[in-house]
Amino acid sequence: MERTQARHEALDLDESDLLRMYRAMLLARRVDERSWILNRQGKAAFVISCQGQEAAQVGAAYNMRPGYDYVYPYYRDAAITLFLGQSARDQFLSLLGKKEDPNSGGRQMPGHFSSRKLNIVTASAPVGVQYPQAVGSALAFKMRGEDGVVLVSGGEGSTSQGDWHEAMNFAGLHDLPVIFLVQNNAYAISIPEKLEVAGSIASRAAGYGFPGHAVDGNDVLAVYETAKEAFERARRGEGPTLIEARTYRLTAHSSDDDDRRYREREEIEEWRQKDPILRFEKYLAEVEVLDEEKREEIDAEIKAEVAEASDYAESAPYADPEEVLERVYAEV
Amino acid sequence: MERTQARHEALDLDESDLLRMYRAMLLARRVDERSWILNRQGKAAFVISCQGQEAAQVGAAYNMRPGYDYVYPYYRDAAITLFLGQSARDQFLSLLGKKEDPNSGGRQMPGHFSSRKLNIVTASAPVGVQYPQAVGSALAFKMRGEDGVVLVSGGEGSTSQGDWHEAMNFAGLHDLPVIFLVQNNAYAISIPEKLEVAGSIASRAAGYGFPGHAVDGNDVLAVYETAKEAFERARRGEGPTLIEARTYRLTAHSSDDDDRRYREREEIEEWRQKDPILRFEKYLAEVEVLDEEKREEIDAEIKAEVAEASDYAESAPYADPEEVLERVYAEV
Amino acid sequence: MATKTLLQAIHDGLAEEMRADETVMVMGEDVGRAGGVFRVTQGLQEEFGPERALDTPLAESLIAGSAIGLSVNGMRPVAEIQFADFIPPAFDQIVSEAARFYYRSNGAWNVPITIRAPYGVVPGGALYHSQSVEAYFCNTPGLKVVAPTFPADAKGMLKSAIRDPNPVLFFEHKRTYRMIKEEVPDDDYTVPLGEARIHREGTDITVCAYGLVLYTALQVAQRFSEEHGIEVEIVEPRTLYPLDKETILNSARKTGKFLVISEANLTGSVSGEIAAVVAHEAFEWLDAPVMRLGAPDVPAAAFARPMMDFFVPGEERIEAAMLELARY
Amino acid sequence: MATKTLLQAIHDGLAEEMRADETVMVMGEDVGRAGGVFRVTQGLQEEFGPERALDTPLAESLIAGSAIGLSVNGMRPVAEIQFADFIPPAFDQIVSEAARFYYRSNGAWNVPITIRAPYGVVPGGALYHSQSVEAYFCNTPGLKVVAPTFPADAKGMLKSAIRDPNPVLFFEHKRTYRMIKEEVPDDDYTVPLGEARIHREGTDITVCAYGLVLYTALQVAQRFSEEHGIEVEIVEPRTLYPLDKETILNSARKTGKFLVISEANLTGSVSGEIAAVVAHEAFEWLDAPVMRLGAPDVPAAAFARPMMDFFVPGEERIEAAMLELARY
Ligand SMILES: Cc1ncc(C[n+]2csc(CCOP(=O)(O)OP(=O)(O)O)c2C)c(N)n1
Ligand SMILES: Cc1ncc(C[n+]2csc(CCOP(=O)(O)OP(=O)(O)O)c2C)c(N)n1
Ligand SMILES: [Mg+2]
Ligand SMILES: [Mg+2]
Repeated sequence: MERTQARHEALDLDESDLLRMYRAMLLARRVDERSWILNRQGKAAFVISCQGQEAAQVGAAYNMRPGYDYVYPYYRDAAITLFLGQSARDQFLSLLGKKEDPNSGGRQMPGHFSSRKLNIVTASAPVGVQYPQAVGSALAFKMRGEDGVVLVSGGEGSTSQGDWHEAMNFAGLHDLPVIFLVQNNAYAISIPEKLEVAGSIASRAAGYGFPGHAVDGNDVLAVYETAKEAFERARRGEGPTLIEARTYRLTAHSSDDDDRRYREREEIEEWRQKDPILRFEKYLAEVEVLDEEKREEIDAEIKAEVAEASDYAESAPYADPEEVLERVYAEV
Repeated sequence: MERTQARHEALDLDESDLLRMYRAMLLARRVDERSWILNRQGKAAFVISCQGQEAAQVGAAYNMRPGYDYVYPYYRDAAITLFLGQSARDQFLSLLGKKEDPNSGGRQMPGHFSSRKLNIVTASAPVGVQYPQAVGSALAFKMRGEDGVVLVSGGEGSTSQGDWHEAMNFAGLHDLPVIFLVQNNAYAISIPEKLEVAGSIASRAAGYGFPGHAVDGNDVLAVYETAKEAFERARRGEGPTLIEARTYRLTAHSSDDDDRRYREREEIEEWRQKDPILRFEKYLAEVEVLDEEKREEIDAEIKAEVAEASDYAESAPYADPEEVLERVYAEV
Repeated sequence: MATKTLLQAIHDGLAEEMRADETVMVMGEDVGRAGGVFRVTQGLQEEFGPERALDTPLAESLIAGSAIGLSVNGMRPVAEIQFADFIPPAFDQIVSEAARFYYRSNGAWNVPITIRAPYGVVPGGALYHSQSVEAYFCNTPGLKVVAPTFPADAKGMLKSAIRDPNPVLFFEHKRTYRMIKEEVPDDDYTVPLGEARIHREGTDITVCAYGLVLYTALQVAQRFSEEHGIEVEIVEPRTLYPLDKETILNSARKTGKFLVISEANLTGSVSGEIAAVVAHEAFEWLDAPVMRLGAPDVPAAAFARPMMDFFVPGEERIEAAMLELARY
Repeated sequence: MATKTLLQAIHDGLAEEMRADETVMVMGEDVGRAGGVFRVTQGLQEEFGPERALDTPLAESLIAGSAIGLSVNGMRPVAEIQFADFIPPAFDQIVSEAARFYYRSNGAWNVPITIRAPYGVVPGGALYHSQSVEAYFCNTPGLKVVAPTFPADAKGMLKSAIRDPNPVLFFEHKRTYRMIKEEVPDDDYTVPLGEARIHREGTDITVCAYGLVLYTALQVAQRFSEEHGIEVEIVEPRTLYPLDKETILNSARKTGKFLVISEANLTGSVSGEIAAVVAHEAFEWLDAPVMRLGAPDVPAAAFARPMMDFFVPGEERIEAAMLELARY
């Protein structure tokens, strides 16, 4: 009897792809966990987590050509930026606001990613502003006849902003090569989905004349599959796609938030069972890509990398305070 | 054999209803035509027309209880405000910016309607701002347990603004008693629908979880029927409705616009054949509510009213220039 | 009377107005169930229900715009913008709409809303949780812009704002929420909008300031009296637009030396207007140039603490400016 | 050289830059097929096609935001806001985003966009087609705000703006589009941003102004010389943010009497900042208080012509202010 084709094989992914995905997800998780420790130790003023959303992020980003396609990430997208080529060191340098922070030289909060080399466009805090910018970058690709794609990401809360709609409309009008990745993690700080999203996000794409997909955001292969189709469609010049990755925020909104004020512990526990990393590990074990030994080996490697990176960042210097005055205007 | 029920009978409209509708439409048209004459005579600095959209406006407004329900009109909604109780005089006083202008005392451009008594909320020029305001007023009705309904109106161009989306979402979230009347007249100044609206407007309502209807905006009974359902739904506390009334702007955007730059004369001619007033007259003749004699009688009455109103406004005084300084703040 | 923080005083002002008038409501992101990210609205949803303490979607234009619509249909909403840095999406609804309903309708429609916004640099806040955005709104007739610093004023002025028939922007310096405490009267009192306050009489120089820098300036002034015998008069505008010119000018004319401090980027800040008014209308009394102190002209405070501290006009810089003026 | 209106000069500047650099494009409402509501972009779509002369939906935040995104992916967009009055929906994208990309990314990402906006009172324009909104943007480091008055300057500064690596807001007084004409060089020249211009040397008073009121002030100044023997020095900032303080201060120090005029509502306008700078840095040279003239503090110009005329600082008011200062 023929062996049934595994899900990843149907997607043209081989073992090394799976392990790259897994490593990116786990690295993001471990960096995040370490960040909370630094926060509890009083060393990191602020943490904002990707925990629970690693599958949605890696599944989508895996389709990108780093440094060619553009990405407009939001503050939880550490797994995207790590996958594209930022390092654990970069994350901690940013977390601690050190001079070498590649995102901003210590100017911005952690999670406000930027890399000119990787085409990670500088992100900010105002929720939703990235969408009109992203469609602009997509239009530039189209005007030049290039097959570049723009991935723009946000939480479900960000879809409440007018900017989201204006960008969706523009993308639909000009069949722009842009993918809207909405990571629906069920809350915008304390506001539950039912108080922020009327109808459903995925279903809105139809009103703009392009496809919208709701996908299990905790299943990295499912997200990869949907995103793959979207990237291919965009590269073929057929236009935008909206992906609503349904997932869950496993931590409080940030280190400044106390989520006991607005959600039940049981709900979190339920979702912990659906942790995208555990789930992917299970799949990897099933398809015999990962056994416990190998898993531990990878984890140990990553933990060492994280520890080194964290130490490095801790002992790295701050920028000179007077640097505040520099780089307000680009030189003519 | 039984006589087939006429369309208006099926809608519970009697002859006097039909004539009220007709009068409102015709009055709006005649006021508008006279406005252009005043403009050509150099007496009116600015005209913005409702021509072509009278059916959409009267069909919707006919469901309102003036002074109880709220309306947020846009600048072409003269037929709505005339139907609700503004007079031809009011329109010309506003057109000429006279002191007695009930909308603004000569402060605003014509078409920026306002009446506290009629619950016509003061309108402005920035396109789209009315939508969030309208849903706020609808929420107030809901909070007090009243069955008031808010009608908010705009062109299809206004749906490109973020404010439209934010309001649609909020209306859907709280099942607010609000009706979004989008008068799709095919252009936003020079921009044709295909460069402003991706997908379709009516179909977007589904994404917010409430009904959206595309209706022939030149058929007053069709609009009335759709709006009736929407008003009843709102009064029953079941929530919002989006109505896209598909129609056509028969004049240039305004007296400042030269539409030969961007649309063909033939297109306008085609739509002149579908003039909502001619069409309604035909229906009224068919159902024997209006013969030519009666039509002429009504038109003569209206023309006399318009002439009187226009003369009155012409000889009415301007506000004292120093009034500019008054009523910046309401008194504590 | 009890000692209260700025945060408590604002909370109490809201709660009392909601109890007294059932048309008063609060609305904004996370203000309901969670009680606000700073906990200003804590307990209000329990007491007044989910509509009168309304959790809104993440949409500032909607928040301001729907508050307008609520207000013209009988309600008195107090909308919260979670951080002043996030007020720009609501800019159109505030400056083009709320501020103009009354004027453009020739007095028919007024907009009794209050919009609260926490502003100012706070550790860890960085570029987008630190700004002093008040100048954006101080060129807009029809709007009132207030920024009280002390708890008792804040509570009294919040009540005035809520009862005012006009739109009022109410700025609260978030770093002082728990830092500044004072006795706050228990009874139902109001503090009028539009009136500056003299915190300290003095004869040598006038310092005009609000928010955290006012708090700092008051401490410096105390020391100046003891250490240098310099008597500093301190004026707090409290309302930034329209200004209480008279109180400000009286002080300027009395001391002849005027310094205005704010935490905003200096150029284009509200202190430009204040300085211009003083320079014009107290010219004959001035013994020194009107001086200004503010943050440097860079986008906003940085995240890393040393850079943040460099950005904020702190005790040293305030002291230096005051000395320079006194010795002019 | 040929005589050109302000409108033609701006049109030519755009067309020339688009010819010279294929990354330059124009975008906005009605700028393509129709050539702009004022016809500034007429003919550009015929010459450069529907993408490089792009008709956008009615969405100002999208216009500014997508211009940002175009600019970081290789383009140099010139976005038009149809009337300056409609810039508020784009406020967030301009002040929070465009102005800060460079700073917040520590110099990695810059935003070379130009945003053109016709401003100023025009007959029939009323509350929402008349505003002078420049002060909203002059507290925002990272942004450049320019408002040239004369055709040759406008063309040269527009080219500088397009070539500038930073976001530039470019204000054009719409009532002067066809009113102000002058010789405009044909060759490819630029006029630098950030430099004020002395239009007229004088010894008695300085008048600082831009836009229509500058045009009026120049005429009054000419008459003053003939009728009263008063020599007025006239300075045009041209760039409103950051200011060319040096040129302004040199003039203030030379004449000792300074008047700044703008068409905006006086309180909170850019003239506050200019007056504050002069009052501070030219204090020792001043023989009179720094004076300001602007529109009254009411929302904006009214529709009815008599009210509109009352609102605008016209010849009479300008003349009176100049005389008052000269005779001080
Ligand atoms: C314009 C704006 N308003 C408010 C905030 C404060 N804020 C930061 S994150 C957030 C919730 C975002 O929710 P969502 O988009 O679902 O993303 P999530 O944090 O859940 O991943 C809010 C309200 C902000 N950053 N920007
Ligand atoms: C925010 C804003 N941007 C631009 C304008 C200029 N403008 C006035 S009407 C209009 C077109 C509106 O089109 P639509 O909404 O379809 O209404 P229509 O005039 O076709 O009835 C434009 C661009 C404006 N008034 N407000
Ligand atoms: Mg979320
Ligand atoms: Mg239209």
